[in-house]
Amino acid sequence: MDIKRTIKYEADRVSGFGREVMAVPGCEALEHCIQCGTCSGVCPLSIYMDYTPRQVMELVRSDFKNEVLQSHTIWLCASCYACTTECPRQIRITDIMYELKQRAIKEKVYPKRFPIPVLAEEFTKMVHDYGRISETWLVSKMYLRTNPVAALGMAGLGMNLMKTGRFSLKQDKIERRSELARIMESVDQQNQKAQA
Amino acid sequence: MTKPWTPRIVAFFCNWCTYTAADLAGVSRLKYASNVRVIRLMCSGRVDPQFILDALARGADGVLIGGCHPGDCHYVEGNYKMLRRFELLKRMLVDFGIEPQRVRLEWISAAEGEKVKTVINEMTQQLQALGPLGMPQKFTAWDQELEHLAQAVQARDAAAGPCPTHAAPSPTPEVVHV
Amino acid sequence: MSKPKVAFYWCASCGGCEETVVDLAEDILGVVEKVDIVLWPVAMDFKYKDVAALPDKSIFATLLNGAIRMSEQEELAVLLRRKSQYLIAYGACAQLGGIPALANQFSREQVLKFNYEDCPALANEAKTRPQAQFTEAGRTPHLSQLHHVVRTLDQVVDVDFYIPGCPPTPNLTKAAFEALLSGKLPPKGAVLAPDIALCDECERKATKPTDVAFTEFKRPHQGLWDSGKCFLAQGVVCMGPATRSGCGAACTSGNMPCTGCFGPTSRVRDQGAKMLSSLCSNVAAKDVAGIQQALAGIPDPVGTFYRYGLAKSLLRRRVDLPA
Amino acid sequence: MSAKKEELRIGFYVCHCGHNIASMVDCVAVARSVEKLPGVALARDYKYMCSDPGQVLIQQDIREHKLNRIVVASCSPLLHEHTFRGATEAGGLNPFYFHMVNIREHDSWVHTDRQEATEKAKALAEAAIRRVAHHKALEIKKVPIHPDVLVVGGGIAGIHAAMTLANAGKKVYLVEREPSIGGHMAKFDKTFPTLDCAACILTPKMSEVGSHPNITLWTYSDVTKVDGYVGNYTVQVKRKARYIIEDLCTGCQDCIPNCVFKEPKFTDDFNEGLGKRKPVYIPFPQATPQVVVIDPEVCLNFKRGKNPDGSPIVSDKCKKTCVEACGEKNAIDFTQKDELKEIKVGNIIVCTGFKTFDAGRVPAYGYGTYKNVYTSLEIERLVNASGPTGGEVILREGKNPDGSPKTPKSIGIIHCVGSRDKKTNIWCSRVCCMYSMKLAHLLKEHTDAELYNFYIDMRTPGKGYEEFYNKLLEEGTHFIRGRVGEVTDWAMTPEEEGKLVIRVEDTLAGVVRRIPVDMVVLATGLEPQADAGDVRRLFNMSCGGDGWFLERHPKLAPVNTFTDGVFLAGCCQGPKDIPDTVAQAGAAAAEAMVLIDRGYVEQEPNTAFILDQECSGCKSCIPLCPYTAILFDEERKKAYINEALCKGCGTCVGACPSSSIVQNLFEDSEIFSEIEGVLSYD
Amino acid sequence: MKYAYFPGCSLKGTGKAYEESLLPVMKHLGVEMQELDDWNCCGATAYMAVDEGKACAAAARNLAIAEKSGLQQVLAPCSACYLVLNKTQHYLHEYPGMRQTVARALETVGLRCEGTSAVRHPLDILLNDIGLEAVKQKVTRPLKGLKVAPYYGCQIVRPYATFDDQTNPTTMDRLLEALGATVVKWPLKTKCCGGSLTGTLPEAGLRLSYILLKEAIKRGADVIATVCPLCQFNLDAYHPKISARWEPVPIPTVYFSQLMGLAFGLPDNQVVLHRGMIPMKPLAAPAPAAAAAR
Repeated sequence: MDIKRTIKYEADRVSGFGREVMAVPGCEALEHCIQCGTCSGVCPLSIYMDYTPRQVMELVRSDFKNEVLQSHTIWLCASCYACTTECPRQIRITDIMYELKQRAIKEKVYPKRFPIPVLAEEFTKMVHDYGRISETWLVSKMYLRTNPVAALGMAGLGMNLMKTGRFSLKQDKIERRSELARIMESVDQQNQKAQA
Repeated sequence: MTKPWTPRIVAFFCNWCTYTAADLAGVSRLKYASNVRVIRLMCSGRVDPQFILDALARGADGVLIGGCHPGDCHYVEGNYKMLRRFELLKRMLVDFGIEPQRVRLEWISAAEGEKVKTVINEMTQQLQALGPLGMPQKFTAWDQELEHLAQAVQARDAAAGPCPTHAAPSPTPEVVHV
Repeated sequence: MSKPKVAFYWCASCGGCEETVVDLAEDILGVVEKVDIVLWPVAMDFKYKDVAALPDKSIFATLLNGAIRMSEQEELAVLLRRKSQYLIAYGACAQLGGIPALANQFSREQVLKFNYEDCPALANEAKTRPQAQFTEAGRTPHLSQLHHVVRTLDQVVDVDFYIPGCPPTPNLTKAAFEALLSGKLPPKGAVLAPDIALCDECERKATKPTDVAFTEFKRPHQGLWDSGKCFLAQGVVCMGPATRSGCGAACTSGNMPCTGCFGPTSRVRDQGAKMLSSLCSNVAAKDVAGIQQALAGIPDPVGTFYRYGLAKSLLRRRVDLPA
Repeated sequence: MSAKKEELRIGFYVCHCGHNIASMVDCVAVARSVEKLPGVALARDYKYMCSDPGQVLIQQDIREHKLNRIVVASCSPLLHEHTFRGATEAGGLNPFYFHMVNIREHDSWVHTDRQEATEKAKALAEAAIRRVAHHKALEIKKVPIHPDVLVVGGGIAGIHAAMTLANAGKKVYLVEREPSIGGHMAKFDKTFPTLDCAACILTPKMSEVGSHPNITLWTYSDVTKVDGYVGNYTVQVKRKARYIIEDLCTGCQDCIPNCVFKEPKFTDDFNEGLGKRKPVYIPFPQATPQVVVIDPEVCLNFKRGKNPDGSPIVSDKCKKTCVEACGEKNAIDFTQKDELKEIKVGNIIVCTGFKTFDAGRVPAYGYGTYKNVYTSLEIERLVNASGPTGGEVILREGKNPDGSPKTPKSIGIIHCVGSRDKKTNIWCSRVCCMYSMKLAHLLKEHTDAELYNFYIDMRTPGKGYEEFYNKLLEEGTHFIRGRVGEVTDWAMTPEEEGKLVIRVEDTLAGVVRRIPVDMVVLATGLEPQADAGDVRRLFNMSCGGDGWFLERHPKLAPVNTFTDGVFLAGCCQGPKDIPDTVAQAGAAAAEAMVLIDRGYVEQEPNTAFILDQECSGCKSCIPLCPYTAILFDEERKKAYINEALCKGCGTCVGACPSSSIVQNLFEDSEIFSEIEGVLSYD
Repeated sequence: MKYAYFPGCSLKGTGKAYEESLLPVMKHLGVEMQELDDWNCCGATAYMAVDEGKACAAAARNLAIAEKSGLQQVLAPCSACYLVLNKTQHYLHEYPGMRQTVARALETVGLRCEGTSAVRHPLDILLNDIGLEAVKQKVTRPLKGLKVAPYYGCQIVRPYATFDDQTNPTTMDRLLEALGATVVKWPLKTKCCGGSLTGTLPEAGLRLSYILLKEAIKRGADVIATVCPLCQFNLDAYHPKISARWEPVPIPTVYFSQLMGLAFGLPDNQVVLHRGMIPMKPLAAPAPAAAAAR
């Protein structure tokens, strides 16, 4: 039998992490959490999660940064907002999940070859480069980076899409790409300034 | 070292709702800006527009009036009377060149300690942004044009030498103040 | 034995107050008999230097009318104060600022620009403005200058008594002279008129119901008014309740509402604020929109409530104007 | 000439209030700064001004230092103004030569910068010093108290308050909106934690009320108007037409079986809609008074229309078998009209209770969608032996194979429905944990079903409550800590087919569960009555942000309101259980008796008066007074104030265009000097 | 009536049937839709996971372009676009810091976003601006006998929409009834279809789609009507994979706009039912009276 010590020491906490998250727009109400579990109760994906959404809330509030950022839960959130709608304390749990995803990406602590953050990154990149998303290209890029073998399994889907006229290899673009780029650049600069 | 300027707010709170709400804010240990000085009246209907103008003239940067919510006045309708005065006064103050944000009427019930806090903080911030009204300083500045002349007259009189003395005082009736 | 010396002087005023002295009619003879007039520019030729040459306090009483808005007026006010035992603010302008003080809603520049440049009845293509001084033929006369602020007399010098009105009535003037000459004077600073509001002597008072609730306000030109009925009961702003009596309700007798020239009672610090409070409190509506609609009939609250009293009001002047 | 003004000798005291003030305000600095102000004879700081030594200090100083004005800077005047006025008076001064400065609630407790708080205290103190110079000696007026009391609401709170007063020999009017007194408690089956039968403990009290010589019981009646003030209220009560002459009805109920409607077919509100009644009915067997009611909305004797006066039109189409059955008693009167009664009382106790949360507002729990979802109050009636099913717990939907109604084999009770939720009501309704366990016990007893309680936190703070929880654990009831996400009829597994499925996180186990049950019970929370706003205005009370009536002080005056002579008891002030309700009702009755037995109240002398010489008779003030205290003397053409009617709001003072009205304690000069004072600091 | 039209990337790609059917339907109802000039991707659910500020700025560019166009009502048919644009509006109103960042960023290219435009969903517009009466008048071929399970998905009703209930929406139900269809009551109206998890974590994502398909069939529906291109894609395109993994669940999923086109009697190339992988069963032949009226 493989037994593991599960105790948490104070040193395991990253002091201030909870406050930091709660300071982000949309995440303020977390301090009101009463751990009732409604979020988990309504979450369609909670049955696959390593920590239930409720547990994630408590881990954040208690500064267990590493546990939270490395959890599967944040990546399983499909942004359906059921938890946010039903939370009796009006905590915007979905937005907190977004914030945790951002932090995990920034700190590169998400599981390797895990398709969800890769999709998010590729998505973002495509918006930057072209201003619009072409689903076919996006999905292809994701598979190439995570599991090229699995892409083969998608061939049938592609065929079907082609049959119904929904498959396109054209990369849609906006005209004023430099305009969008400048906007994004400005946000970056402002953020850097704020951090400095 | 001079203190940085912060706004001065004179507040007139009705005894039953807003004053009690401010007490509640205290009991609840809510924290708000210290710029407001509360004067307790029985009802917002007692607030004479003269009080508001007087407060502004004496150096308040803003005046806050707090009363019971419409329909909730302890004295039935005193707050409506204040509301009516306030509506015209606000318009008149604009004609006097005073920003309407400087005078504020708020309905705050006895239970709304939190609202006392938000209103005072918000108003303090707004006034901070507007800057001082500074009526006493303005009065002094306006009256500087008088000093010019007073000085000139003094100088001229000094040059002209003393006035004729009271050689022939004017005959006057004996005065009894009644 | 010589008689008490009396001076009359006018500053920023229309001249109506001077008329009033003449309006004493035959009573003026009685006055003239008892006093020596040492200054009365409207009727007699005295020079300032004659006054300046008088010993201090040698004038028994000076009746000064008009507001103080020019440097010359200020100078004379200071001079007459020195020369007089009693300085009496005579009429609304001297007491309260009067009509001239409505200029306190504008800057000096605005006033000058309008009067010398923009006034439609003006022919001044060169847009010439009066100068403080100019040199011609080797001489440099100094001209009186417009102040930024129009002031009451007591905002410039110490005042002993006030005779209110635009203009003061002959009766009040006569009574004031009698009081002065008899030496039976009220405490310093008193207004020599009854300390009770105009309604007290207005014949229309009886027609005002006890349940007035305003739904709209009208201005005098917006209707034909019942000559026997209280103006307020007809929805016309009448300043009577906030204005001293003593005029014999002259305006309301002439079917015009009171405009407040006698100023407030002694208990009031700001006539306009009090009138506003009284009128608004009695508006019928309870919702903001309804209240605003009713009060829309008072388009110019400053002009309405401070027609005579702006300089004497608590704020004195539009506050964002330059000093 | 006026007499020479007496020299001002002000005594100033600043209270540390332990650390409450002193930790944020430099009290010594405040005293030193006030000391220098003109008229101040002495300025002291002291640890606790409201303590006996603090009060004695004031009294001694008045004598030794010949003080003639007193200012105390401490807590809110609403708390201790009375105390210090008393000390001032005990020192030999008129109590109104005193003024109080609030540097605790308005200063030390709400600020965080000691220097700023101290500056503020100085300014407020200076304002009081300037103000108190203008104070005048005033007299307190004593007003006699009318000894009768009005109790509004005939639930357990109203019943207990009325009985307490009546037993003490006071005359009581008990006004109830429904046809019978009893309130919510009359609907309950058993009461927690002792499980004694609600009816058994309540109905004797109800009939006592009905027959007590000191109680005038008016059911089916509304309070429509309240005038006056403490000790002297005039109250108008509308007695709604019940089409029965109460004095003639013997309660034989012969009319009911003889109604032309053979079967009951109209919604029975007392049974939460689970049963039916006829147009002529008695709400429940033990109803007090034992007088039937006719519902004009459904009785055939009435057309569906209204007379100009609002009363329903009598149609005369029915055979009137009820009248026949009533016979010589002649108690039925279809022409009866609403009747207005006017009574005079000195005190009022408001016990208007609560309403239960509308479970339909939480759609995720399926109330109204799924028939087998019930509210807790429905279950109370369902398990009640005198309820619509005679105490049998049967499901609304679903039949056994033999066609008989089905009994549930598994039941889920969901706590906190409409409580602890920002989207509905944020408060804890306080009784649901306990009554949910009570219902779990009763349902188990009736059905032997598997019981699940879904709770966020178990709240059992009461005598014997935790023990009751323990008993339930012993009974095998499942307690799952988790707020239910949804109730649904969509099945994932064969055993879920045909059941209601509860999806919830078992937060203690850390797993999400789906639990199929036959019956779901929603433990609905307590809410203020729908018309609480109107009732509040009627009695001049305040409501908290949550809508419950506001007590004057949460700790020290829990049954008083901000209006003297109006008291609160029971759930109209906030959710509470029966023991607390009864205790509060007793306290409210005692508070009323304090006033009655003292015989008078003291009135704050803050009334207004008109300066007769100065009044021009402009009449501007007259329409402003809501109490018609301002009258016009036609003879002298001047207004005057009837001091007995004036309540001291000062609205007329603020509006008098010639400042010819003065309000005692709030004179213009006093307020102007206060304004000057608060703006005097740098 | 004229609206700014924000199609979003999906309506130009795999969700083209939505656009192809919605535009003719709206035109048929007299609604003018002007495609937003040079619109960009709203950011969908993915961008928020990477950078909140940039996600807001990108979405705000579209709002700024809409404001510039003078059309204050932005019609966003895709659920994700609708949510993201609305969320951006909320953030800009609620958080001064965010407002400032975005304003400064837009300023660099001469754009301004005052937050004055309203982001609207076609359902909202159909029910509240156009009205069901007007819709009914256009119905020439009532969907009699067609049992439709209305599927709203998660993102249009929560958490920012105000035009319908967040837990139990009914606007599409009422619309479908107006078209003459029979609405199937089911408790999964707003349950998640799996979103992008169908591609990234199929075992979790596809299961959610499977539950929806299975339950719709169980409740007797002929067709599922949806408002979201991603929902439609998951329920339709992943169909073979779902059937292979669990059990065959043969039920077509179409856009509500396709059903509208059908009921309005629009030509096939404006109803585009051929874009779906599972054929819809043919409607009962129109009643003779109705046919005569045509």
